[in-house]
Amino acid sequence: MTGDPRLHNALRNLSQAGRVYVVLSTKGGVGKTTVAVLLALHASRRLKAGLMDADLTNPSTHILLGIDPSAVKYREEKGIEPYRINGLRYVTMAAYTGEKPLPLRGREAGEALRELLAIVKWGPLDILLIDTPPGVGDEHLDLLYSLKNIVRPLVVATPSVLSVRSVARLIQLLREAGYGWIGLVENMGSGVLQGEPLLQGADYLGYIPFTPG
Amino acid sequence: MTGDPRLHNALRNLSQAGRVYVVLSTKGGVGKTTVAVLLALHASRRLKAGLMDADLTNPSTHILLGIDPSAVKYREEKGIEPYRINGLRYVTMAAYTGEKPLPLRGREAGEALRELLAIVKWGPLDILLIDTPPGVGDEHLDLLYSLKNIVRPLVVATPSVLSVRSVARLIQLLREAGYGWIGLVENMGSGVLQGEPLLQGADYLGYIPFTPG
Amino acid sequence: MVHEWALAESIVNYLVDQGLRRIRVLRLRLGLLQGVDKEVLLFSLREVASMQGVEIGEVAVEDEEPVLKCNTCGYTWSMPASALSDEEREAVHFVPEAIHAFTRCPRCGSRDFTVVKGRGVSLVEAVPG
Amino acid sequence: MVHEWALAESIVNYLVDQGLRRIRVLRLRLGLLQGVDKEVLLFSLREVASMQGVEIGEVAVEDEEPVLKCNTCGYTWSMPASALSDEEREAVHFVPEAIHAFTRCPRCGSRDFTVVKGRGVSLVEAVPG
Ligand SMILES: Nc1ncnc2c1ncn2[C@@H]1O[C@H](COP(=O)(O)OP(=O)(O)O)[C@@H](O)[C@H]1O
Ligand SMILES: Nc1ncnc2c1ncn2[C@@H]1O[C@H](COP(=O)(O)OP(=O)(O)O)[C@@H](O)[C@H]1O
Ligand SMILES: [Mg+2]
Ligand SMILES: [Mg+2]
Ligand SMILES: [Mg+2]
Ligand SMILES: [Mg+2]
Ligand code: NI
Ligand code: NI
Ligand SMILES: [Zn+2]
Ligand SMILES: [Zn+2]
Repeated sequence: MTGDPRLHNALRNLSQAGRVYVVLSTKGGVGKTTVAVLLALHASRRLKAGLMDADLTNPSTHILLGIDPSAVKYREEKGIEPYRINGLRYVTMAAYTGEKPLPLRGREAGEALRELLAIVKWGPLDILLIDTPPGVGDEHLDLLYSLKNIVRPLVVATPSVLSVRSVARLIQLLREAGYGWIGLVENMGSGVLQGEPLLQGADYLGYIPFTPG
Repeated sequence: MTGDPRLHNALRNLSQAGRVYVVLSTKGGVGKTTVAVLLALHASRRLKAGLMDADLTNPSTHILLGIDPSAVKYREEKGIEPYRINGLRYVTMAAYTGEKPLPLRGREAGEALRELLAIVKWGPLDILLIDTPPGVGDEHLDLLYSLKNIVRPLVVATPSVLSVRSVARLIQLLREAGYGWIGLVENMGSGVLQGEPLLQGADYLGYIPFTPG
Repeated sequence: MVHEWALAESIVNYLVDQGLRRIRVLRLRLGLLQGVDKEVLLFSLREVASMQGVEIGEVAVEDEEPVLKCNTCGYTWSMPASALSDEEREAVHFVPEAIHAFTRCPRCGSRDFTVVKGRGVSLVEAVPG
Repeated sequence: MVHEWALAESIVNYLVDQGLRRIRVLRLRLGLLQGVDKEVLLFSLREVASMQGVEIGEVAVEDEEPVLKCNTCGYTWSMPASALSDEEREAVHFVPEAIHAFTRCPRCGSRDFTVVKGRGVSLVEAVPG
């Protein structure tokens, strides 16, 4: 862990959040946000579940949850408490920036995420889903390397050649970083990725069919 | 223009490249790479056309072009000369890093792009397409603000609510930055975005239907 | 207790993880952009430290005025708090980078700028002993 | 002419855009990671300057050994050129950030590191006159 005190607090805060899944894909548009929201909502029916939108410059979980970001308020209690939507604990940068564009250089996106990770008190949770922007930038490097002992990577891929080739590189990176378990969710597909040789380094969890609308 | 000499050379190099289009979308998976490659191939039949893959950490234009990145070599001539695929002049970071993962923090992605923009001699071109990663990071801020007088934004959107809402923010950002012309390409759609009120700030250019395979 | 508590926790937990349990002098820099309440921060620091069994002697806090620099035209300017609405100031209080949604370069209007000084709380030095 | 020409062009074009057409002393730092050929760079600099009507007096070049720092465990190390294959060295010669595809932190294996010193060519100072 490097010299940033916020990462040291992030470790404590996230260790209260049960199983912490970072929803990832080097590719955009494969369904990270959709999978993160679906899993969080599903989990929140039976478990204490949380959802964090770490796609700070282009947050879209609030759109899938159908809520207006200006309605999202956090109570201050030795940090900030997530917003409650029925049972789901929810944190998004959009609560602060609404629908305004937030162009950030990578370093600043990393700073903003570290700040949130340091101050959000998830309180006792069973499971936390963290939605991320596409690619592997500052946010991902902090989560995947500096918080390695606390997060579980959940990779989302579609059956398209572009997505498979680029997710294969991501899985290689995660294996090399020492991740024993790498969850793989096939989205907008029908199970073809289960046998996909390029993705054998991951633990195939199942597929979500293409469901328009 | 700030104090980075490389941006000053980028200005000269890009001014030799005719109309320079930056293919953009805050969303991933909307078809930036597909549109950039299609337009570049189409243009290269009649015009001197170039394609630059500025998605340095997750390059995929070489996959759509069907070429092995290790075959892409640049001749040195007062800088580097783009690789030729029939008539198309082509530059990709994958020529240097192949299929290896290249996790870069935003600052480093910006550094690498500035380095390429400073040394690539596009030579007289009629048109250059620059494919970019999703979002608005260091690469985009350099292209859209520091090289504002030389680039034309080409925004790609799909009819989905997530894409429309997030592209609307991008268009607002571009208008505010003073871009009079903002090209909008509807991909995987059938023309519905032409009348979309949220996207009125852009110049609708047409749509590419969903064509599987 | 307000959120400054978590800012104090970050510092104490960092010290704990570095095995620094007795500090003679703790030097902090307080970037004013974040508008952190200094008294509450120092109070929280004492409380959290004692809860974690960390002894801190003197705490020296250096305020730092915010300086923003435009990456497009090079212009630098200081960010008076008055330039923000209450809601914007609160957002920046929790996540200083929210400033990029509220402010542009006064000279060229670019949103590509960097907070080069005065962002928020930072640990400058922890002198053991 | 090799690609160092374009590195020289960047410096001269920057000076031209700043209206600095007569330079008494030009101070450059040459980060050795990029493995730039100093003689060719200086030769190109003279040629491009004369072509652009820029007069440069003395050129002072300071070499800088590369230092890499791991953002995960804090380890710092210097990057001997021998650690790279020919192909990798060439890639780094053109785009130093390619290093992130070829190297990992020797202590913890992380790919999250920063080239804190010695990346490549940088303009330190241009003393007019
Ligand atoms: N299983 C699915 N069936 C149909 N459309 C889907 C499915 N999953 C995602 N989508 C659509 O695909 C687009 C991209 O999804 P999103 O979750 O935003 O991807 P990402 O977060 O990876 O960019 C959205 O318009 C979403 O509605
Ligand atoms: N018009 C289209 N019809 C069908 N599939 C498309 C179309 N355009 C793009 N795709 C597919 O959608 C996925 C995302 O396209 P891509 O160009 O990689 O988007 P981006 O570069 O914006 O992430 C790819 O699998 C691509 O093959
Ligand atoms: Mg998403
Ligand atoms: Mg990125
Ligand atoms: Mg793409
Ligand atoms: Mg980014
Ligand atoms: Ni507070
Ligand atoms: Ni060279
Ligand atoms: Zn400016
Ligand atoms: Zn390390």
